[in-house]
Amino acid sequence: MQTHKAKRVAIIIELVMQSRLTDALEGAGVTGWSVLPVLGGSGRSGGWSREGQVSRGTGMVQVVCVIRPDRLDGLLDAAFAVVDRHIGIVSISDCEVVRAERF
Amino acid sequence: MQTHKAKRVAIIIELVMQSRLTDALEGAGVTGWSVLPVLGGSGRSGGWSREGQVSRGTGMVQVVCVIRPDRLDGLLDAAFAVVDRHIGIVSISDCEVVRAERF
Amino acid sequence: MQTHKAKRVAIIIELVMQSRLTDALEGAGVTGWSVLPVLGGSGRSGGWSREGQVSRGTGMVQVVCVIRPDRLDGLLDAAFAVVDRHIGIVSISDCEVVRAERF
Amino acid sequence: MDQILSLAATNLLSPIILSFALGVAAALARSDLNIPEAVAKGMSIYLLFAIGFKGGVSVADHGIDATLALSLIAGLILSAVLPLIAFALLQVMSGLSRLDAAAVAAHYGSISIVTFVAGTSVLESSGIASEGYMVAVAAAMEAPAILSALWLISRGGDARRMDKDLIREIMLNGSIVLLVGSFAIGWITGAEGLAKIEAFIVSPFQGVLCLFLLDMGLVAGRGLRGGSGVLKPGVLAFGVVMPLVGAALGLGTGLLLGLSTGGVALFMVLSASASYIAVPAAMRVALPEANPSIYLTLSLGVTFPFNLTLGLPIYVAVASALT
Amino acid sequence: MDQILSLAATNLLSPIILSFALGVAAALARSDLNIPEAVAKGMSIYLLFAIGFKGGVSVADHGIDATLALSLIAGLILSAVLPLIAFALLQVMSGLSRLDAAAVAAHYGSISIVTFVAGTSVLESSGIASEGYMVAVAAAMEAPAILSALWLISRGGDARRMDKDLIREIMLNGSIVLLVGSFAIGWITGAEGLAKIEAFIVSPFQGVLCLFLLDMGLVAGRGLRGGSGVLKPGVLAFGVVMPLVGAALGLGTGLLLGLSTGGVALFMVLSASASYIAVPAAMRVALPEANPSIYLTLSLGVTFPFNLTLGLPIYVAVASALT
Amino acid sequence: MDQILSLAATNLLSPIILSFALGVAAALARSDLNIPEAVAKGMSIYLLFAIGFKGGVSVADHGIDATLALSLIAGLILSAVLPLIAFALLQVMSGLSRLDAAAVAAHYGSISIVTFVAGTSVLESSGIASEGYMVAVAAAMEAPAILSALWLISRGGDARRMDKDLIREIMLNGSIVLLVGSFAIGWITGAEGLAKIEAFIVSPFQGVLCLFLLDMGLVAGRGLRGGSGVLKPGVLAFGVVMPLVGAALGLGTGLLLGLSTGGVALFMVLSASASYIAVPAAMRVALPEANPSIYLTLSLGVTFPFNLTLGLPIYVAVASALT
Ligand SMILES: Nc1ncnc2c1ncn2[C@@H]1O[C@H](COP(=O)(O)O)[C@@H](O)[C@H]1O
Ligand SMILES: Nc1ncnc2c1ncn2[C@@H]1O[C@H](COP(=O)(O)O)[C@@H](O)[C@H]1O
Ligand SMILES: Nc1ncnc2c1ncn2[C@@H]1O[C@H](COP(=O)(O)O)[C@@H](O)[C@H]1O
Ligand code: NA
Ligand code: NA
Ligand code: NA
Repeated sequence: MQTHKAKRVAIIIELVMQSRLTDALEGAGVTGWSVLPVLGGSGRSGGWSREGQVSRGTGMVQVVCVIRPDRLDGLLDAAFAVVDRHIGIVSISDCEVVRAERF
Repeated sequence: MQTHKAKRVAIIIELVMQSRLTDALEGAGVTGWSVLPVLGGSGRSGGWSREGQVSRGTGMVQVVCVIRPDRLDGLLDAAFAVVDRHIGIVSISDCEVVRAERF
Repeated sequence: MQTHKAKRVAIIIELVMQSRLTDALEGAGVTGWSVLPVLGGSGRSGGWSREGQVSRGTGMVQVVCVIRPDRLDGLLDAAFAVVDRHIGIVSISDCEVVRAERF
Repeated sequence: MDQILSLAATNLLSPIILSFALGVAAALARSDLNIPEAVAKGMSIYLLFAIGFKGGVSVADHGIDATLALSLIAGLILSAVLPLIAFALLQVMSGLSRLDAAAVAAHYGSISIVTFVAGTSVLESSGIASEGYMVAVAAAMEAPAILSALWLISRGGDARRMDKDLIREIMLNGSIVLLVGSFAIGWITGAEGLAKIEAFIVSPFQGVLCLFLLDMGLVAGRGLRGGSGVLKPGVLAFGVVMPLVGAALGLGTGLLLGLSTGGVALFMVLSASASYIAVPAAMRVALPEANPSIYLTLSLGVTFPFNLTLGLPIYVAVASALT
Repeated sequence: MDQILSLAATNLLSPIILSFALGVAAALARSDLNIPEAVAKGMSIYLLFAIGFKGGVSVADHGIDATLALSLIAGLILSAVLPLIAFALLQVMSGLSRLDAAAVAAHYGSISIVTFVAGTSVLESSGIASEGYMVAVAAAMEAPAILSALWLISRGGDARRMDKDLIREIMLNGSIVLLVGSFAIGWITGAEGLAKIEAFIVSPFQGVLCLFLLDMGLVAGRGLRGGSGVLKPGVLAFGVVMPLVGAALGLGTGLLLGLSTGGVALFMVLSASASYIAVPAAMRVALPEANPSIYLTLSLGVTFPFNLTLGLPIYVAVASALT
Repeated sequence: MDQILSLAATNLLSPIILSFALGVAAALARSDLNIPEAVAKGMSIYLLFAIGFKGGVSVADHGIDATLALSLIAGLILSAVLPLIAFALLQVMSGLSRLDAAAVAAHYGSISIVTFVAGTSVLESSGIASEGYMVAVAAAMEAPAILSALWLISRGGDARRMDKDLIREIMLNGSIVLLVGSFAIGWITGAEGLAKIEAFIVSPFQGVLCLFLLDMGLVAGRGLRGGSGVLKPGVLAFGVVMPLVGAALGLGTGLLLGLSTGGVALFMVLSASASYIAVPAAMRVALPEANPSIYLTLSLGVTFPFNLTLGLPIYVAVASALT
């Protein structure tokens, strides 16, 4: 099956920032993304967990975008304008997609 | 630690298609997969979100399979027979696994 | 944007083992990880699903760590001490991260 | 007319309708008010269980009506026929493609159980009795419309295999099974069974319905905000005209069957209402190319609120006048 | 015998058993009916809180029985001893490996709180009183069986470290803490406290139990569908014989302690029932190689339905006959 | 003093406080007892809906008090002023950075609706009436404090843009919308509306509050376990002193307005309580550099339990003595 090279960007970010991030992505012309739940984790700012979380609703989510390699820089710039001062992690990996018209 | 090359296929697909997809995977001899929830997203067919979704139950899920590289084509063929006319995205990336007997 | 090479380790493991795994990771000096829910799946030990699961609470989760490449072996050793006798899958892939100070 | 207006006023100012309106308003104002999916699903399970159980108990109490079987058959036929009418109407009124029109048509042949529940609650507050087995009729009307719609498509040359899995999924979808199952349990255990769980399924019912409709309002409002762009005037008009057409057919059927005032009204409600749970799921499997925004926004954003606010009092008043 | 049959009939036709049956049937027919995990967990928290609280209030009302402490100790011993019997029985009746047999045995020493709740509800509808502190006995019987099972394994040469974490997890698992905690709250606040929350924990109780058993039926049915392959006839038989053996021991204990009819019946119910929440979780940590399909299917798919339908009336009738 | 002690004793031994204590104890003992997030959110929606609705009904019953508008304005001002006092106090008592101090201050200007609910429930069991519109005052006091805190920061040279999105999020956050909306529904439908849903929103209220406080206890306990390290003695002391300062201001305001005993007590409760839902979310957006462990642990782990156990009886007793 024919595949096309792509980049997969995974951004773990606070729930309160989700709509700001996806708005920024849309502003940068990114049209495809998915949001996955995150149950808990640990990082420089300490650990947290949805269960037994001090304040419900301040959890984190993972926003995943699969994009054409040439759009990566635009996406990262847009994303960083939003997430810069916030906790979380941005990772990028290579992948291939099958239906190129899909993204 | 000794690792083995593998492929990680991530298929985001509508919930209503999940059992059809995993049945097809099983039919193609794929024995290992996991299903992860997806909270919302956006694509060619517009945006959606589990919260405030017009119809509960028509959300999406992500089916992840880690397989031996030589099984990739069989998996993709089986998956595409199911997802072809449906919305979603299929991405493939390289990975390594530690317990080869596990998959 | 400047990026740094990293490894992304994804460990699917039973919920009951989660805290033991993350304790072991912390013991091995891994400070960043996230836990994602898994809804169901299939493997050598058969299929399972959170819905209609025989016993609630014995589902699985996915623990994801993005780490510096040189820390990979330490992480894998620590993780395997915990997951060795348990069901699940460990996969490793290459990625890049943007804020190196973050992990 | 006076009766309709006064019924409409009472209805519009009831806690359940106001809760729905609150939800719509909150969604349109983009508030983050939001009922967790699991809780919303839990409430719908509660409502289905309660309404089915009470229907069964009422059949146990009043005995089987001679018209029970006839009503079920009439329901099956109505559900199968309504999509054909809806499809014809859509081809006249809207510029929708055959595929989209068929998908929309399927929704209007099937039913909305929450509209049914709201209907019984309007009847109750007006002190009008109805046949307990109307719950079973509701269950019977859930599925046939889907088959009709698929037949419409295949007639257009675009054959769709109804695979075995899909048929099972449609026939045994959760709400049908729960409704029929709890109806059977109510029937078997009767008044004695009801006495045991009355404090759970009767007393708090209206209150749960309020919160449930708050959620429906949120969902409908968000659907309207996102999907309003896809609804051209012709399609929009269909969302108000079709329930009235359906209600007229339901009225005729109810009168023919010789049902009580409440039974006739509920037949109208069922025929007028459009599905937004079972049918959309089936359409995503069988007609994935049909645009969900159209049928969901129409069914949940237009027809559901119309029935809830204006439709119900009209149907009840008309049924009262003609029986 | 007559009494057993009539009790069994009443029991089988109660809304709660029929709800369970509906769930099993829906699952076997592969309906997608499904109660969200969060809602099911919410209901189990409700049931535990209510049953614990009411137990505590009843102790506050009737005062501490001289046999309270003895009953607790008896419960602890029973829970520790039952796995040994179960293990021996399994080695005779089934071809299970030592590991699997020990894991299964742990389940039968521990208890199922829902079976206990259903038991109290059968007692109530038969108008039979019981000691309020039986709730505390239930909590006491949750954990010891796990230790016995691990001891059985280590005796076989396969030493298992009971790490501190696991012991804490077992002793402080959510259901024990909630049961004991709400028991204490009920005891402290007494009838006055009950009056404040009666409309929440007493009146709707039976109804919530129906929905909860519907979910249990769904889960048991799905377990049976998936796991029935692993149960050989000998293992299956064990799932019915062991509860009777357990009940006999519970009967002896209850009579020895001089409990009331209800207390004896509940001791039988506890001994007869098998865990499917706390023990499986502990087994996944301590004996990951044991096959969960075996112990879960057996406990939830065989023993739980058996106790719920036939077991409960038998235990109540026998207890009534002998006290 | 005697009255305070006896009120405190009654309060401390009520099911709701004991449930909270159970939750804290379970969390500190690291039990895995845990209420699903969706269920906890469902309960909080229930509580907000019920308290808002009942407030609206009471306004419909007793008519609009001349002081309604004044109370709302007073609430707005109090909420805007309290953070300034809190900020000053923090700079004297604690070594917190300006940023952290401002974030903490925002929490103490805003309110905790659960503390308010617990307060009404203490009033009820003491048979003290209060103005129904205090619910609306509670809603009015949710947001202004956030603006004050951001102003404090920007005054320090670190300008923060309050983007339009954030203002909308704050003003239309779910709990404000639900509280105000259900208040309006209660007002419109009045006693007649209440009669329809009384069995849902009145009778089981105390029981739901117990389970909700159990969850709050679990969350507070876990917060204390994780976040206790960050609270230096000065900060800790602030968590107990500030509610008393707030209550004093609330007392003055209530007396000035000429409210009833219950109204004055509730004004004290609102001023004394600290937010842990709306404000933290706003702080994460607007002041992401402020440490959430500090403000969450302080608000939920220190001030909330203090108000719940000792604060409420003190405020009620003082209000009773002075009105
Ligand atoms: N290296 C990492 N791997 C996976 N998840 C991470 C990592 N670092 C941070 N996270 C996630 O991001 C959250 C905030 O991280 P931080 O900004 O480092 O406090 C953590 O609680 C984790 O959920
Ligand atoms: N490029 C992408 N990256 C991540 N998720 C995507 C992407 N494209 C589509 N999706 C997901 O798949 C769903 C359907 O996409 P589509 O078929 O493009 O309408 C979207 O709502 C997203 O959840
Ligand atoms: N190859 C795989 N790809 C994705 N998930 C897997 C794979 N193998 C196992 N899993 C997950 O791990 C669980 C246990 O696997 P196993 O240890 O093979 O029984 C499965 O139920 C899946 O959720
Ligand atoms: Na219809
Ligand atoms: Na037992
Ligand atoms: Na305050």
